[in-house]
Amino acid sequence: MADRSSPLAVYVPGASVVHRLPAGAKLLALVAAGAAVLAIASPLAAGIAVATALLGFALARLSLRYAWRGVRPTWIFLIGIFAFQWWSADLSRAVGVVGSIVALLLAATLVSLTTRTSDMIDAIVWLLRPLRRVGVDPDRIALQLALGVRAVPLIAELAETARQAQYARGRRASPRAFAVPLVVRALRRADAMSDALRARGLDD
Amino acid sequence: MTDAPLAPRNRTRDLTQIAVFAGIVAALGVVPAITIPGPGVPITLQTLGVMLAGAVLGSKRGFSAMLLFNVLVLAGLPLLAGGRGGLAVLASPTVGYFIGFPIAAFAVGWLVERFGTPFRLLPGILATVVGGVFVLYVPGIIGVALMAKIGVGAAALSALAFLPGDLAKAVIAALIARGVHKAYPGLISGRRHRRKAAPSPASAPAVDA
Amino acid sequence: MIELHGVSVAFGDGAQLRWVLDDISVVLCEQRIGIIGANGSGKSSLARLLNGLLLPTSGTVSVDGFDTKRDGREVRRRVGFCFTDPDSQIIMPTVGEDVAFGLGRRGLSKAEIAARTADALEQVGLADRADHPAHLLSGGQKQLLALAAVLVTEPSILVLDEPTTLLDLRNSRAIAARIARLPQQVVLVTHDLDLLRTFDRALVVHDGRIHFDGSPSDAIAAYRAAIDADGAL
Amino acid sequence: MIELHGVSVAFGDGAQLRWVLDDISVVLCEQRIGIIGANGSGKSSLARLLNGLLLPTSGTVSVDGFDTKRDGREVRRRVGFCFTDPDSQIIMPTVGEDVAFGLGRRGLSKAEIAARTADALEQVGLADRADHPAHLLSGGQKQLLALAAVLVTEPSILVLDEPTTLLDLRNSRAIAARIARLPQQVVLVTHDLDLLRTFDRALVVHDGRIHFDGSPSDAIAAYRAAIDADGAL
Ligand SMILES: Nc1ncnc2c1ncn2[C@@H]1O[C@H](COP(=O)(O)OP(=O)(O)OP(=O)(O)O)[C@@H](O)[C@H]1O
Ligand SMILES: Nc1ncnc2c1ncn2[C@@H]1O[C@H](COP(=O)(O)OP(=O)(O)OP(=O)(O)O)[C@@H](O)[C@H]1O
Ligand SMILES: O=C(O)CCCC[C@@H]1SC[C@@H]2NC(=O)N[C@@H]21
Ligand SMILES: [Mg+2]
Ligand SMILES: [Mg+2]
Repeated sequence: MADRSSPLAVYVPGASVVHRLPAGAKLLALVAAGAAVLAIASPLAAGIAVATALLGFALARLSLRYAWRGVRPTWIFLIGIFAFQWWSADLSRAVGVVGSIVALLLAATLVSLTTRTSDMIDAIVWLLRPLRRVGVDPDRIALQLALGVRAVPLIAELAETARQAQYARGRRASPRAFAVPLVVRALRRADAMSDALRARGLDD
Repeated sequence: MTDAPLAPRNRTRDLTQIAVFAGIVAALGVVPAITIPGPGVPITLQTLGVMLAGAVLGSKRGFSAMLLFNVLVLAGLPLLAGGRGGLAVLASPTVGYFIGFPIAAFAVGWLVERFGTPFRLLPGILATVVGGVFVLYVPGIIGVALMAKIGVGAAALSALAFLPGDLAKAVIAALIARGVHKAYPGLISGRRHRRKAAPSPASAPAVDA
Repeated sequence: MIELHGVSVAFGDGAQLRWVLDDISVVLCEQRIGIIGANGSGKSSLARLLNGLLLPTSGTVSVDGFDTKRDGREVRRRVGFCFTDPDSQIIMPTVGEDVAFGLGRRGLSKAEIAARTADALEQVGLADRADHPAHLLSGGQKQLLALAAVLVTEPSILVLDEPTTLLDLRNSRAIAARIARLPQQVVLVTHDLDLLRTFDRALVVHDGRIHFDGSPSDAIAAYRAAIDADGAL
Repeated sequence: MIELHGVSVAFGDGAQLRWVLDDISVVLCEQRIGIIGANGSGKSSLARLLNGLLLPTSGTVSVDGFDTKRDGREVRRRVGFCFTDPDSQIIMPTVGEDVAFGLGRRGLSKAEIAARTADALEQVGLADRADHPAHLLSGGQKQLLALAAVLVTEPSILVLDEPTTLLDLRNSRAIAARIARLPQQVVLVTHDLDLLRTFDRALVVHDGRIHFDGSPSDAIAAYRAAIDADGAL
């Protein structure tokens, strides 16, 4: 079975200011932060950025454990970037660059933790509305995004059960015996999901 | 096609197939990535998923699957190798490869469609190599050059480290795609091989017996 | 009211063509209709015909006068469908969002969507789980969620394809009780013959044909007889 | 013989840690053992412990003296496992290839593999489907295929996790009859209480503990009582 504590169980219910901010505003702030981070290189600026992000966690009444969980998967990368920057530039720049990436990771994590996926998707759709004129259907995109979010744990679960089934039959995975049935099963799953969608009247 | 009585073109199923392949590429990100010394671009199994998306779903849906994957990553889901996600990706040295994912899937799918149905191994490998390796490396190398502030030549040199692995992935992707098309015919709408006298035993149109 | 006229369904083509349903004509208007039959007899295919998920190879299927081939959208608005496997029916991450999802694109206000969602969750006993991650529910709860997600769209007919197979005694009782109280017309495919006791009518599907059509107790008897006649596996 | 000593299983970590099985000690040596209990009570987790699919967080599980943690391979050679969802067990594209898959890498001749495969398919009534694409079988047929795929490897113990949920009357009877005739020790998880009638022993799992252990009829009574005590959902 898939690891059910995966970071995909993102939303943490709450009623804080951060939770109540409109999803669109949070997304735009994140985009702005992403652009700002590109410009940051000094340790001081990076420190301020990290502190600001952590303040957001405090406002959202989320413990630092959540913040750490947002950064943890990336630490090996951060070390790589740190070493590379130190080697190619200097220590101060390494601190600045890595610090700014950490700040951005924290901000992105904060937005994910305080925003329902459906609100996030609504916001993306709202942002995409101007594209309606060039033939983009925002509702279809919303559905596509929701399905993508759903597919991630679904495939992880399929892969895990497939692994277990092989294990139970006492054989190790070979690409043909593992990947092919897994992809076929994923496609069957797609069929079942599209049937379910159509049954719920969500087709075109 | 086994689903003759279904509506001939099923737009809802396009959506779910695209989603499922975004999920497959995400699942491949769980396999630990090896970061080689250099500008911080990991060796990852996700390129295998990129090639598969194109080779199994074809150009348009393959492209959409990878675009969806990228949007989910940018929206903050930690789906890249090593559990990375969020807009920070755009500031990392891998950004060129990242942006190249949809383009590469499209290229693989486009070639597979040109080569027609049923899917054959050798043209399939050609498609995954050209689309999934060479087409992917162009934006990838440019990205490394820009982000790590090194010359294109040096960046291209750094990509050489990926070549053996990516060629192996291309062959595996084509093998998997062949198996999938055999078990689940009708995914690629490319033209059928015209010569019906083709001696190939694989030319039977329906499910293998 | 659902009408099938000379409906046949084939899968595959060429040498691999297989007829799965064969010249079925039947009018379904009772409130509670059961469909039973052996594995592979064609029950699910028959059920999927009823809301246009599957289109007949020949013949016509219509719901309240709307043909599933021509007016698919009208048909699906009237006919709600629940599948055996609840996992592929879950789309959104949390329970509440998943139920609300079916109400999108209907021009309803946020408040109305919230109210209807809460109501549907209440009906299946999941009211306190609205913010729970949907894929972490137990199998039984997932099946109840799938039912809520269909009920919220207020279909006038419900088609349920083995909705209790994964459930324990208590959960399958809960679903059975819930089905008994539904105001809608219900077409239920099941292997759990006990579920049909209180039904108005039952069809036995055998080898792609309607082998028996009548009261549930007679249908169950006919089904058992057919199996015994075929001999053990 | 299967022995569990002080076995506990937890999922998740940190704040999300959940104990799913709690300090279970039991020796399973009867020929026919049933496991029943509510959805989410821990039955499948218990079953998965028995062939090392799941390793205990604390405590030990051993099969014929082999520890599932240290001698996983020996354990799996002895214990065959059937999952509820037959789809996840189908590995190869056609029915025959899928059954034959379990016989690979054993140094058997092609002829012998073919013979054993044909025999296993015969036993579950799928002999005429050997060349059929496995994923296009009906749900019930898939479950039969899964059973054949396990039987063909000739394990000395069979653990079956709800192997009849998708089956019709005849097929579940056939599987029940087939199970009754098996020379192997069988541990069967099920919601179908009728299946246990002829069993030697039944365990009721409740909330991660063994709530009852004794004869099937007593176990069924204890299970019903526990559900009624908990009240409706
Ligand atoms: N897409 C498909 N392509 C080819 N054959 C199919 C397809 N779907 C179903 N079939 C075949 O049609 C027959 C009837 O299938 P159906 O699912 O309707 O049976 P069922 O009565 O629901 O069985 P069960 O009780 O096992 O669910 C089966 O033999 C099945 O293999
Ligand atoms: N990989 C996992 N991660 C987290 N929780 C899990 C995992 N696997 C099972 N659980 C939880 O453990 C509990 C017991 O699950 P299990 O599958 O053993 O129940 P079960 O008795 O087989 O239920 P059912 O009758 O529905 O099959 C459930 O609450 C389930 O949600
Ligand atoms: O994770 C990312 O941000 C993108 C990773 C890109 C890695 C590239 S893709 C082509 C080449 N082959 C590999 O195995 N890694 C690199
Ligand atoms: Mg069925
Ligand atoms: Mg279980």
